[in-house]
Amino acid sequence: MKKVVTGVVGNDIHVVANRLIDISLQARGFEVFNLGVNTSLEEFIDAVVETDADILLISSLNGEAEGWCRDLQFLRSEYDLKDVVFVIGGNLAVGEAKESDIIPKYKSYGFDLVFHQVDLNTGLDVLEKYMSELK
Amino acid sequence: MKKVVTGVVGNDIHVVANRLIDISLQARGFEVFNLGVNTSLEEFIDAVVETDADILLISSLNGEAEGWCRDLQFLRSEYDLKDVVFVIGGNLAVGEAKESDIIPKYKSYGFDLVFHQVDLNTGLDVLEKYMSELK
Amino acid sequence: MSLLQKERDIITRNEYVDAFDFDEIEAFIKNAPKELFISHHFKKRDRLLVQPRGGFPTYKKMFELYETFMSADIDVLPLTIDSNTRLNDYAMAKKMLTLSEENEMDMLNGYPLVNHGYRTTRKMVTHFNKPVSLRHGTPDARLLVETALASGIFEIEGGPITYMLPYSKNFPLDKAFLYWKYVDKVCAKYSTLNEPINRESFGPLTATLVPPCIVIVIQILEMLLSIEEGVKSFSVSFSQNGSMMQDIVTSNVLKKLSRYYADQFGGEDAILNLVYHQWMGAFPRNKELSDSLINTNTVIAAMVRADKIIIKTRDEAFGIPTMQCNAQSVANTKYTLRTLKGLPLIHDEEEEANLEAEVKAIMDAVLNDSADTLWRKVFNSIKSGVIDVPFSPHIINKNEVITIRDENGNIRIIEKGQLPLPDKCFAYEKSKVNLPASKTEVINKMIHDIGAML
Amino acid sequence: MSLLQKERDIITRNEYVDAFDFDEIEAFIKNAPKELFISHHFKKRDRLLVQPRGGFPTYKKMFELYETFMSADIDVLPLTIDSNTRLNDYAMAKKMLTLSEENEMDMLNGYPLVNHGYRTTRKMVTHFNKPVSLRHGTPDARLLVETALASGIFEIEGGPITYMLPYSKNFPLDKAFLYWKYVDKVCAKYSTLNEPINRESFGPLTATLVPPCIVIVIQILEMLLSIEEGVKSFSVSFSQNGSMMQDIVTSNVLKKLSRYYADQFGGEDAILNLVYHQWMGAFPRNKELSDSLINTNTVIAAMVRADKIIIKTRDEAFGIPTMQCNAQSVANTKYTLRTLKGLPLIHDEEEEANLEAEVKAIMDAVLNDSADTLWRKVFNSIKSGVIDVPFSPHIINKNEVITIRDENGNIRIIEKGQLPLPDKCFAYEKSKVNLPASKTEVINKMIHDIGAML
Ligand code: B12
Ligand code: B12
Repeated sequence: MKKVVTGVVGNDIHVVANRLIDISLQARGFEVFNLGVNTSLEEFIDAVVETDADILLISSLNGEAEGWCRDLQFLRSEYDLKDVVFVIGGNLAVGEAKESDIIPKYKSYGFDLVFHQVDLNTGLDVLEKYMSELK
Repeated sequence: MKKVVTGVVGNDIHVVANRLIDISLQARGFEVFNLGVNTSLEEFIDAVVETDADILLISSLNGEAEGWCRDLQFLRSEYDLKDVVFVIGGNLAVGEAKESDIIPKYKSYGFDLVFHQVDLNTGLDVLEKYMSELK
Repeated sequence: MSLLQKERDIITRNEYVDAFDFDEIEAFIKNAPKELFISHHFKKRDRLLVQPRGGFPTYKKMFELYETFMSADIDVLPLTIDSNTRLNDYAMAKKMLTLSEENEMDMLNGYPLVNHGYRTTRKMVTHFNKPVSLRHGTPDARLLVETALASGIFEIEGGPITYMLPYSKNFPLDKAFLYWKYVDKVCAKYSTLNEPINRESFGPLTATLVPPCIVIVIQILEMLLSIEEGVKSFSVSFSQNGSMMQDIVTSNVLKKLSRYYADQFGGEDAILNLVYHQWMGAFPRNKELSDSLINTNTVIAAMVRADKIIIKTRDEAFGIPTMQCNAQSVANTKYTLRTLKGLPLIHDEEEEANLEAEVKAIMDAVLNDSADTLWRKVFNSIKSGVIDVPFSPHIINKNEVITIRDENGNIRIIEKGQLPLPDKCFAYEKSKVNLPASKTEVINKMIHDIGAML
Repeated sequence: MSLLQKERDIITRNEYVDAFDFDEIEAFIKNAPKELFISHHFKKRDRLLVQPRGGFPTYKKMFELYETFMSADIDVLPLTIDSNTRLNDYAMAKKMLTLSEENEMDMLNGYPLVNHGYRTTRKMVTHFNKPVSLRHGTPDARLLVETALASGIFEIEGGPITYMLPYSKNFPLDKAFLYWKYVDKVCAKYSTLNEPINRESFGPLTATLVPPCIVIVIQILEMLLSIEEGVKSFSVSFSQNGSMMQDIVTSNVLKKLSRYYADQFGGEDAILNLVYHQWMGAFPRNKELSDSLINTNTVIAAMVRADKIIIKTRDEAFGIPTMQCNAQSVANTKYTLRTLKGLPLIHDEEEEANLEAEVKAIMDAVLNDSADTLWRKVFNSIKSGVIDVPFSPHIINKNEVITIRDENGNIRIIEKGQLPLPDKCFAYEKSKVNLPASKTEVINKMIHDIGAML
């Protein structure tokens, strides 16, 4: 059973998607550690280390993710988390933005999969496919 | 007192503007001969000749004026109506159209003043100015 | 050969028309899919049907328009006829159609159905397999309606009053009654073959300060004239008044009294439907505001529990709408109807009682006219001003009734002309408004009220 | 020096803030033009006031936004605060403000008012001379509100419940009550100088299937807490439920009971206003449909006779709206309100009786709690689940109440958790829905119902 740490990053309290993600991941057979809303990047990394998770799945809805995720690359190497899959999804910019601008930016911050304004189930399908291809 | 023949050209039965035009022209001191809606170009010309009018003021609202006014140039010369001022206004094309396309077209048909989607009073102000400059 | 059939043969023989094959047409209607009959859809009454307006001169553009509508999940396709065909000027229609085809530029404000003919048009109608509604404004619609029915268009709008008084200057009114009798007869005849052909009256009239009592009386009379000829499915209609309450009151009274009079006049088995027209007066010259107006009307249509709504577009003030704009309007309307839930049922006892009394008084006057047939009674009533439509361009219309809006947007009668309104009702109407002192003030108020949505 | 003033001195001394000059601020408020006070505009009650949402990080862009709004004839300007300031993270707000200023790119979802300070912000507020409303979502809003009032912002939204349960994960609830007591005290104090400062509660809460009884109870309680501190002008609010009837019923009961409880608790002289929020849940990812939804909400706001409407934009599903889009929304709303006339007054006796009974039962339970002060009673009630907000992210919230929609779009309670609903009321709620058989089906229905407007 794959382990997923999830939650909403930064000073963001949009919880509805977070609840649905929890339900969907469980329904897909993942073991879920849900940190809820308003979670800092450090808290996420701590939880990944502690639970020995396979996936870190971050949500951001209020547009402010960028300010919170710029240090991921650094933390990722510091904690030697090469094998953990890093995923982010939700609404990843203030104002209306294009996927083509958003995806490369967040990939450069160290995310493996980036879903800007992508429906949850579509995103989780991609994630599962990605995980099965890793093996 | 200047005489005006007015009405709505062609198979067009939009009458509301026609009633207002009648009222406004009278209020501005014109003597008005209102032929009402659904009037052919020939009927207009006949009325102009009969009343010895100074102005022929045609309305068209339903978009089909063009099909009815192409022969004005011909009638104008045939009846020798050089001194009559020919005016048309309303909604002068089927579908949305630009003044810059409409005005030259109707001028080429023989109209002196062309008002596409112009408010009645604005148009009548221009007409009065035009009349006073003619003298 | 029956007299009617003889007349039909004459009517359908015309230099602009290919010969009608009546046997083939009858067989076609008999076997036509139920989907084409709006009466079939009305029976289910599971939702408010959405119908736009729309007609382009060429077959090609008309076909494209229908394709665009289909992608917006439309309920009823419109076929709007051009102005020349409406006034039986097939020569002008033909000339302008040719110019439109040659220059890829629209020289007509609708589809010249007679010139296109039923053989061509039927292909389009059956291809899309949706009910099509004929929208015109034709005093003498005999040939047009024959062509429509033969094309598979099974809803026919109009009537001798509603397609005369707003749509013509001097077409003889008595003839209009006889010609529409013909239309009703043919519709009734075809109604026995398959699902009924639906007839619809045009409640908006001139769309310019027409008071509800006049609208309702005319709706009921056209319904009775159709029922008299055997029509079994009929839609009464009205358009936004400018006061939500007046819309609700109009709907309640119209529903109640049309059923009442239908039952009185042998139409117990007729199915009656209610159609709501979005604002039919002058639209704002701002497309965003027009969208707002359109949506407000959708909400009201749902509140008055109409069976069908006929919609406008954001291009209304500018000209015949583009296809995309028209389809967008359909999609917006369907969205609002899908998400709008929990509508209250509303009544206003006082207003409804007053309106009902007005309608009944006018109806009494019409029905008590000394003429021997219903259509002659109606004819006399229009001539004498017992029925009087504000802003009608028609010479026979009395044009004595004057209306303005009260502060809640309700249209109120301040000059009753020859309308046989009970004193109590007229006093009620006048009590609602501050009567302007001078004629000029009345005119200014009227101009202001015509522009209520600008 | 009073205790309050001592606290104020401490609160306003902060590394991100320039020293407060309280004397100068008092003089400014005393002499401020009445135009700036929304309470002054409410008094006239001559129209429904229109207020959008909006906040940009930089002063420059904020100023431009206001300019754009002014051209749309706005009634109330919003000042929406960014997420970091809301959670007192001024360091992050400062960092992101600097980045936004340097890169001409918005890194914050609102205006970081504390970092900008009152001296700067007041220039903008007085320049436009329109009432400004502070929109945030801040459990500890003491410094923020001091800054707002000193800037000339005389309407303060929020409260210890409505700005906690939807807006925070683990901010201590007892502290929130004390901090909002501070806010109310300061507002009450300034209210004696000129027109009253208006306080407004945030009825939408999580905007996710919150039943009206919970909304109303929380509205009344925050009103009472403010009145207790001397606030004289207060707005209760709610957002579109998804059923027009439920909106009307909510409005009727909320108006009636807020007045009732205010009078009971020494607030006879308090002026109460009703605010309606356009749909606060997930918007469709289609701008045309969003326009339709927005307009439908405007119609409903007028029908429920709100005093102010807070509007959305067609960009809602996409991100912080552009200025033009936001101003267009204001213009559309004002158009609809201007042309929409003749609104019926609607009641539903049965629904209103039921809702009133629910609210009174919960209010009784809160007021009968054994604690000595009102805020402690409320605190205990939240902890025990007597007040329970669906989808609250806050750890103290019970999260036991489960709601779904009935077929008319009404939100109904199917699991009451610890809510002290009378049996009759709970039976009524459940009688309206077909209870899904399994937990999975309930979840699927909930997901479907959250997306009611998609
Ligand atoms: C009310 C109305 C009707 C009523 C008319 C009742 C009547 N008998 O008068 C009814 C419902 C019957 C009707 C029927 C039709 N209508 Co109509 N109607 C309208 C509507 C909604 C308002 C017109 C109105 O009364 N405005 C109020 C008056 C006061 O304003 P106005 O007419 O615009 O006139 C102003 C100016 O144009 C100006 N003006 C007019 N003449 C002149 C002359 C001069 C010299 C000057 C300076 C100014 C001037 O002064 C007026 C005041 O400012 C308009 C759309 C709109 N504007 O919102 C469509 C509209 C005019 N109709 C239209 C059409 C096509 C028709 C129909 C053919 C049906 C159809 N296909 O949709 C039939 C016409 C049949 C026929 N034989 O002509 C189209 C015209 C299309 C185009 N130009 O591309 C319009 C624009 C709607 C649309 N977008 O499709 N209509
Ligand atoms: C409800 C709501 C609120 C509620 C939240 C209640 C709560 N505690 O949850 C309230 C009213 C409290 C609120 C507050 C605020 N909100 Co808000 N809110 C919304 C709204 C209307 C709906 C969100 C929602 O619940 N949707 C339903 C869920 C199921 O969908 P979702 O969140 O979109 O998630 C879906 C996808 O994104 C995806 N997804 C999410 N995460 C992930 C992860 C992965 C890996 C994948 C594959 C997919 C995925 O799955 C979900 C299902 O498909 C949205 C606008 C909208 N979408 O219509 C704004 C919105 C998200 N809010 C916004 C903002 C800015 C705020 C505020 C800052 C106030 C403000 N300035 O307007 C505050 C936030 C304060 C804070 N500290 O964060 C902005 C964000 C702006 C931006 N990105 O540019 C939005 C977009 C509105 C707007 N256009 O301005 N909000």
